[in-house]
Amino acid sequence: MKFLAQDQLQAFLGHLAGESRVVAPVKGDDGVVLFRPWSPGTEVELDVLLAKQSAKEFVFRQSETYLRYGYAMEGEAAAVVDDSHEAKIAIDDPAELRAAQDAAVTAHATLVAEPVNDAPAQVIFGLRPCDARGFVQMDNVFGGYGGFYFDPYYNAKREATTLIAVTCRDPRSTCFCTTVGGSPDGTDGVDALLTQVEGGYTVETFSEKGEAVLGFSGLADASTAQTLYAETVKEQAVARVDIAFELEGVRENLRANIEDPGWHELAMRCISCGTCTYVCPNCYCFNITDEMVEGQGERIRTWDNCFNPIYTMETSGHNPREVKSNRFRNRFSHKFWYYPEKYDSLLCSGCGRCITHCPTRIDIREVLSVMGAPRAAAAPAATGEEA
Amino acid sequence: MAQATDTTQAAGTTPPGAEDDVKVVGIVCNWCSYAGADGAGTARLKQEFEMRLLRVPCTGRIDPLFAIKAFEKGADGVLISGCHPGDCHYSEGNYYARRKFELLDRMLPFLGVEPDRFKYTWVSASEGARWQKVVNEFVTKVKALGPREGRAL
Amino acid sequence: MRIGVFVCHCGTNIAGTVNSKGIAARAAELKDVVHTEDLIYTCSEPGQSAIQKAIIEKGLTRVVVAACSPHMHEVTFRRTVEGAGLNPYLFEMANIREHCSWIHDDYDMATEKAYEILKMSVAKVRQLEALVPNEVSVNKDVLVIGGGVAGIQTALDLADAGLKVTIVERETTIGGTMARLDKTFPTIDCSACILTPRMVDAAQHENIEIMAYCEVDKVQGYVGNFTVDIRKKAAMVDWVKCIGCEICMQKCPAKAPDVFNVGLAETKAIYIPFPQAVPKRAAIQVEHCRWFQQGKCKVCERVCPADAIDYEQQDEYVQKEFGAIVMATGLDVFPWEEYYHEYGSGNIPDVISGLQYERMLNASGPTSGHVVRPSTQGIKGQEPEEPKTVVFIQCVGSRDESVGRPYCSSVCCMYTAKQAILTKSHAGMDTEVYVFYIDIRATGKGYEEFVKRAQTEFNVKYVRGRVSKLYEDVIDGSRKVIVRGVDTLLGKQVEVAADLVVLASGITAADGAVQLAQKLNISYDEWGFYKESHPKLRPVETNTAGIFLAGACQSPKDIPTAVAQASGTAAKVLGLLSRDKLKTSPQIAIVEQNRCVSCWKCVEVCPFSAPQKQEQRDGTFKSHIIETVCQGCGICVATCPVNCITLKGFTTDAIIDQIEELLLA
Amino acid sequence: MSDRQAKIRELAAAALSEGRVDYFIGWKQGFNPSEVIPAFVRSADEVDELVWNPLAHHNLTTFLKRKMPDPPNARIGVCVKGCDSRTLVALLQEELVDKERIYVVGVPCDGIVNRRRIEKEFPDEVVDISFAGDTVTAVTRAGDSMEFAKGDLLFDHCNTCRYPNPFYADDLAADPVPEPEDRTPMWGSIEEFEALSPAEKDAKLAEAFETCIRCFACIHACPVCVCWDQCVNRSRRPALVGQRVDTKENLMFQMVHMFHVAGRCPSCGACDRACPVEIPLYLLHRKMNKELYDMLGFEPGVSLEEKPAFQTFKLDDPFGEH
Repeated sequence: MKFLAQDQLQAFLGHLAGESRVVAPVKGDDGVVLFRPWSPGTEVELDVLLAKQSAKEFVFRQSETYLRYGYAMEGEAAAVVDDSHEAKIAIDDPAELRAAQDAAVTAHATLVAEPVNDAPAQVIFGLRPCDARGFVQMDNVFGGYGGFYFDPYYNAKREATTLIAVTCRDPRSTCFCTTVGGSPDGTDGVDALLTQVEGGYTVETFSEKGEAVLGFSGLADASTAQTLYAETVKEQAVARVDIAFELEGVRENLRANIEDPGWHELAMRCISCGTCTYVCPNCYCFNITDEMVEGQGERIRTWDNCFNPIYTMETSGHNPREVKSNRFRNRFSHKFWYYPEKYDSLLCSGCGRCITHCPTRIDIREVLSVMGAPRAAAAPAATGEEA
Repeated sequence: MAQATDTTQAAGTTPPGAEDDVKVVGIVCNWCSYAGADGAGTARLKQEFEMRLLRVPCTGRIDPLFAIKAFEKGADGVLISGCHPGDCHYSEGNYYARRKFELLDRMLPFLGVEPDRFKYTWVSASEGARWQKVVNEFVTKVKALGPREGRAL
Repeated sequence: MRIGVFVCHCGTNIAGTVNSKGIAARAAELKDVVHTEDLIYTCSEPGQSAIQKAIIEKGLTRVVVAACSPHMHEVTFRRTVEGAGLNPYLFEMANIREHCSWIHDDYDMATEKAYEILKMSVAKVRQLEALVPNEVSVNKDVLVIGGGVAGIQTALDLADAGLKVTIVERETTIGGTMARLDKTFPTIDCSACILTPRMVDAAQHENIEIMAYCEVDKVQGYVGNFTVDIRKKAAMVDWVKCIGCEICMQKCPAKAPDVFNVGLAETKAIYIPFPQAVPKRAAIQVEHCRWFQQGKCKVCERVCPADAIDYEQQDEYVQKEFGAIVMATGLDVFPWEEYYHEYGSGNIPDVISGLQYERMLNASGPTSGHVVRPSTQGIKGQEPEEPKTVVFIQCVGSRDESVGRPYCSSVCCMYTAKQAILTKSHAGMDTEVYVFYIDIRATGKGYEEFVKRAQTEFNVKYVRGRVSKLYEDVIDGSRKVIVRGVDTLLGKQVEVAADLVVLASGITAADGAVQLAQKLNISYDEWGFYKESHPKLRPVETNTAGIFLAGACQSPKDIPTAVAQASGTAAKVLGLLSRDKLKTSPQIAIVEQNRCVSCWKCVEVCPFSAPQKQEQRDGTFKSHIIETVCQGCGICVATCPVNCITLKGFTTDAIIDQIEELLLA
Repeated sequence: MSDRQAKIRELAAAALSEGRVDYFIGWKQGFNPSEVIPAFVRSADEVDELVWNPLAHHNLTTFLKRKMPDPPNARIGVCVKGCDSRTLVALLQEELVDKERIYVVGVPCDGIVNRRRIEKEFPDEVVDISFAGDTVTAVTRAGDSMEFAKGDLLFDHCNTCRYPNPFYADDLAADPVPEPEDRTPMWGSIEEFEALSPAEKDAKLAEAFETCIRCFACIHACPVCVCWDQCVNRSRRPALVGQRVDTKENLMFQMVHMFHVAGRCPSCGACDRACPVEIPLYLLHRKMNKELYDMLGFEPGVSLEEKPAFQTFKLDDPFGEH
């Protein structure tokens, strides 16, 4: 175990910045802490436990151009002539006309498409174990798990990314990582873990990427005292995180309660915005759009979310989840039922951001302790056209 | 009129690609201002080069967001012109427009767009000379401000 | 999508400043453009057939013509592409003449701009969709606003052709300005002798209804289907009973200024403007009536044999439906008193306007046709004096920037010549007659000869020059008006001591013309004359379909021109109403109902009440726009927050694409 | 305060037990005891969860707008503060809410506390906020506590509030609080921004909107923003707003919201409070209302009779060339 003195932190980041882009939690003028590209001299904010947004954005971009294309007109188009015209505009036979037309116009649009996939090496510093675990859970979706789809865009960035996490010395009341199998000092997906101790941080590594950071000369070997201190910090942290609900049986219960009117009750104060999914470290739904002007275009992948009223809108105009409570139900069922069934892993790392950022403080723990538990025989759901 | 002839001196003298090369969008109603611009053309009233006109039936058709969109996409100036109040071909369109564009006119500076980059005015079909004056004065002001590279809006 | 681009040279109008050939060639690189061509005169027969040829042979599905203003030739080219089997609304025009070649000198810059304008049009044409016009049924009745000679002529032509016509006249009688004239040039035949029979014809015509002493209050609807509210002004006389016997007028003790005689004489509070009035009905000028002002009198009520007086009468409103409206609101005389202080501002009694002199010359006028000096009128025991020296001053309120009237009133030269001649015949050949003029405009048939006669046969002295000052002075005991001016031909000051000075006061738009135009949504120029749709090609139409122009309401005209135009207008109206159904523009708004959120903003803002709340199968209500009522202004489109209303031909996407195309780096 | 809370519970209980409403919307304590969140009560015996205190910032009229009621034809009881009532009035003006189906309890208000101002004072999490007179005491999880003067914590629109009593209510939860004699609006904190140069303003906006995540919280939390699933911000036809998430498009996205609520938005600040990345949306809407007032002397949502500013006009509107 290594030790990084507090006064070496900037130098350490500077070292990392030598090889790659460094992303770290930084407090803006408005006092909002967000993961932002770090530049030397920038203060890193590690006291505020969770940055407003997860670090997801730096691997699974909110808006990513992954294809540029252009149309060019080729062939004989222009018939630039002078003013003399004898008009003979009588071609009766359609076939003959068609032929005449094709003969006359060889002009055609040719499409040139070029994929875009920039994946510079980057270090995400100062994220929390739950954030790191979020990536691991999301990896299943894009990483070809069980022979499913392998996404070159996500993976290129994922592979080029080193995650240096910091132990949650002081978890919040909204933290519930331990409930979903994580921990304030969790190492899932973590390449290197810093733990705050007297005068600095202990540094542990868990992967080659992690070891790479040990190249920094300012690192000392951690003293026994420091090591022990770190252990205590971790134990205390784990102790401070409450078990929010009984995970056992949640999947089955969700299935059983699918038509339960309780979903309507819980969804009442939901305003169906996308905040919870966008701050979530592993909500991964996306949308694809073309943006084109005068034959030049980009194909863009942007985050989408299951609370978007037209999330499941079909071209026919039919929307199977037009009702707000259905969309509401989807998010939790997906994280704790559908997803686990397909990938044998939860889609929640217990960071609690969805709770603290929800405009009406909808609480995933409440939802799961109610709908994830056995319910009295499901009464017919209050049918409503609300969406 | 006097002013019009003054500003005419400068009209169309900027070489293309000069650093004060600006893009100005004009959205005008079909019945008054577009016809007024036609009148100016017929009378060969020389005008600043940068104005590009978009024809709509009525200023009432113009969503303030068109102007904002234009700025967002890099326009350096936006001019809206229609029939004088009371003369709207559809009787009321320019009254609604007047409110919308007055608000826009007051909001744009708050959004970081210099006041001289936006103007809404009235030019009738018979006011070719006025059209020339409006265009030349407006474009000249926008040129003085220069292009708005790197602006969010 | 196969777009064809055609770039016009318009001779040198465009090609002189813009490289038409060049931008036609460049246009080939634009997406979907499969054919480009430059043409010397695109609107010419060869030009149009070139377009049709290309459409057919190259299977074009969209056409852009870069040429003049769409106001000039959009209709032309729509027909052209339709002729080749393409929907006329899959066509777009790029205005590179009025908006480019004519307003720039720099060849390269103008060419660059023209290409950008063209690109914007191509961007728009990509967004266009095939549109099919609607048909609406047509009301065949016609409203003529104004009962002057032009209105009467139009009305009679239309009525003779079998259409029902309503003439709305704001005075108590039709006849207009012409009814006040004595003789007409160049024939010197009696104005009344020509006009009054026509007035009677109109009154007696089975297809004509004359609504005198009425005003148009409100106009709604659209071509073929106008709804007009008409205000019948209270005459305080029941016109059904009134027989026009004039007894009330003779007995009425209250004097009132005689508007018909331009204040040269006085009439009574209850009056009939002139003996040949049509309809011949009396009306009370409330502001001069003793009963209304002092609450006693009622003489007219007592003497009226028909018991027609009704002091309680109120304005009435009637609503009528028309298919077309003809504006024939005529003219007013320029109020020279307000502007020409150097001419005494109307305080010199012996300085009068042309129209006043016209009344003076008229046998049924205030002086029974005797030419007199107003300053000598109404003096006890003294006959009014006949002027020995009469001076006419031209262009008073015409061709005079200093009073904001740069235009020529077009009739003054001629009526002055006429009045000069009549002066000799009324006051004797020995009368000295001078005419101060700038130029003589005698362009009509027999006009020049007429002026020559005045100069030679009648020895009227024409002095070329402006009169700088008029003032009264006493010369050897007799009161004169000193006319001081300059003879620009001799280049010296001239002064004439005149007994009477007649100002050829110019023509201005009728009082209230602008307010009326605003009720009908037609455009007018800065002097209040109504604007024709096109100065050469559509001289009697306005920009508002179904509303036409006749006579001096459009611009100053003499009688022959006004009457000729009135008949032309009648022909246009007949052309319009010869159809039972009218095609209306398909460029209107339509609601995509599955996106409508029922916020009803469109219903709130539409000036024509085209959007309606329409019940859906599920019992909810969504906005629905009535096609034939929608005028295509797009106010609702700009107001609809979800943008679920589309204005065909001017879609939001089309506008945005044009903006983006233009701003494309 | 507690008397208002008691009265709210009493009125809610009555409405529910008499079957006048299907459910009643008020405020209740959140999972974190220092937070107050919207409460939906369906029976009289649940009314005790309803609370009233200066943390009740949510504008509950949002839950009346299109697509929110569940079931859609539900008869709803709702609590409104003075500012909330203005958005309700705006909704009623346009018949976007059925007057017949709502029961409104007005809560005279003496200012709402901006919790974010407290949180900014601690790195640690605030778990309790208590009120004693004008003193506000905040306690963190670690047990640190700090006292504030309530006046320092109020929302900007509370500091400048001219209408503390509801405009529209069927019943009041307390006697009206004293209202200022002078109803001339005050515009609070926008002058500072107004003073910046165009470039500076643009830079500030860029900085703020760079962080926007287009989550639609501002739009969905807005009581007068009713398009919901059809919002043109989601639309690709017309494509008024690009789907690319970048500063420019994010700003455009917000412009759509702003201009679509222009003349109907009384700047209640719901959008600002809902924004997870704390973009100062309130600033924009406040400025818009200032200009509307200067233009037309118009204040949204203060009279049921008046029309929203942009759905009407006057021939002699006192601006523009003539």
